[in-house]
Amino acid sequence: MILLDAASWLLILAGCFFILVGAFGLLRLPDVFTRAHSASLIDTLGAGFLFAGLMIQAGFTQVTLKLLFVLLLLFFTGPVITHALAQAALQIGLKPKLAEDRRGRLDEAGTAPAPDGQGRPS
Amino acid sequence: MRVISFGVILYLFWLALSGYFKPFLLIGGLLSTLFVLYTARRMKLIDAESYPAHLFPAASTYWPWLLWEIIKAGWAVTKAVLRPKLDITPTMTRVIATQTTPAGIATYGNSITLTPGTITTGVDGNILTVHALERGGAVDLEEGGMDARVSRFEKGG
Amino acid sequence: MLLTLLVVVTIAIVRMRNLFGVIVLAGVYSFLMASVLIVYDAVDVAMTEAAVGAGVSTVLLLAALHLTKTMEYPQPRPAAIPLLVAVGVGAALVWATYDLPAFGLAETPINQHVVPYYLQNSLKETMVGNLVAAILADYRGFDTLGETTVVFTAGIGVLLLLKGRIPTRAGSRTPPRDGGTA
Amino acid sequence: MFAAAVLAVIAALVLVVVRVLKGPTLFDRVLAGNTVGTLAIILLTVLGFLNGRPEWIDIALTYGVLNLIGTLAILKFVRHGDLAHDAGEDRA
Repeated sequence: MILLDAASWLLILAGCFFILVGAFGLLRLPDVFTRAHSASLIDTLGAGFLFAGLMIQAGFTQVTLKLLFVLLLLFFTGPVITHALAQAALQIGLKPKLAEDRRGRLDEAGTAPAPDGQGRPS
Repeated sequence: MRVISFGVILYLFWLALSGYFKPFLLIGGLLSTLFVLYTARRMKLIDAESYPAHLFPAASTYWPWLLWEIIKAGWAVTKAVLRPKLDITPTMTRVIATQTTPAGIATYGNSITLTPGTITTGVDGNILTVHALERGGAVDLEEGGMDARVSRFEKGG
Repeated sequence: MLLTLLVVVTIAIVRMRNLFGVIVLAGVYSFLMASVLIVYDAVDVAMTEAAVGAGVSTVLLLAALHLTKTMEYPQPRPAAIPLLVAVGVGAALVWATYDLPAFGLAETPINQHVVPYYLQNSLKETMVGNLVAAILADYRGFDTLGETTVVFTAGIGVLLLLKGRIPTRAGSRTPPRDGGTA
Repeated sequence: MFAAAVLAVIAALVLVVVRVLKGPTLFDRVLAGNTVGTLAIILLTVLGFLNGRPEWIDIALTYGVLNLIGTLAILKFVRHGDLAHDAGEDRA
């Protein structure tokens, strides 16, 4: 029992840690696209670990089930929002700061490369 | 068959969320389930894409795999954020999705976005444009490990 | 702490000129407000705040934005007299709160007349488990009906206003690059 | 211990609100605003546990749905300049 308790506290602490790191990254990183990575850290790892810890605390009850639903909701809506955001930002004409642009990679291999043509570093 | 199992799942969902087992509420839930089923059928929403019953067994192995990927990628992003010197290498690349159905490509794109460090920014046919926080994340995707895994998931394996 | 954040966000809303940014900030504001209300254990109010503030009003403000331009013009002259009036009224209200009895005191008038009656008899008379719902829908049924009518009429009015679409002229919308908080 | 979690979430909330206020572009604000919504959900759940009222999770679920609607509405408006845009026009 005490072991289970310790495990749940450990999970909650990990969740708090990732939430703080995500928020910190949101401040620190240089442009929208990189910040979106940091925000998805909160959505997935932060909320995931925290809710896992809470689930252990709640035991096998309806509360656990609802926690699972909230988590699933976050996991399904998170990528949709991030994708919509990145796509809208690109469409408006926001240029991401890049260290390397490999978007032209596929064009070298022709317009319709075979599926096994991928993975070749350009 | 598909409609009936969908209805059963909806009703169980309703039961789980309500948590009350009085006859009046049970019948109310049943009626609302039937109403939702009726409208969903009229709108032709219950098909293989929106209710992929054949994928449920495959999902039971795909989700744990994806969770592990998320944890690994998340740790990499955490390290990148906390490194005293901000030496991230944001990279954009394009990868080919080998899935055959639109739902499969959507699953691949969403899996990419769900793992921290990589975001699908655009879909054009079966070519996905991806923004990665680190160069390594982009190269990993180009090597196609996740793509193969999603393709396997799509075929029910 | 949360209240400080609320104040900061409010000031930012007032100062911002880009109306898109204002809408985003308004959504943030209502989520923060809902969190504050939850801390005060007013769950139903928090629910309404989140639904109306973050859900409906965002969509309505966007629909209104469709009819106007996205940048707000700067105020041509400083508004000293309105500022004075606002500060004066605010100070008067704060001053008036000193005459109010302490929150939750049992001997205050509000807790001596109808509240004990409601608490004792509402379940028997209305058979509604939730006391707030019983008061709103039973004892003050006509009052609530009037309120609902007003809200409904306002909703219809807003819908009619937004229905009359003007075709957007090219170039009438500036690209939503933000100018910062001016 | 739940109190520590609440403190951590509130600290994160402060950082994210700073990004909402600073955010050079609109998208920074939308992203941070969405994160504020997520953090509100988490805060609500943890507070429910702290006060011994886990049924607040129901409200957290509703918040999640509202957050999605608000953010997607803004993004769609930015992209198409219209809320009633038909996605079918893009596909054609």
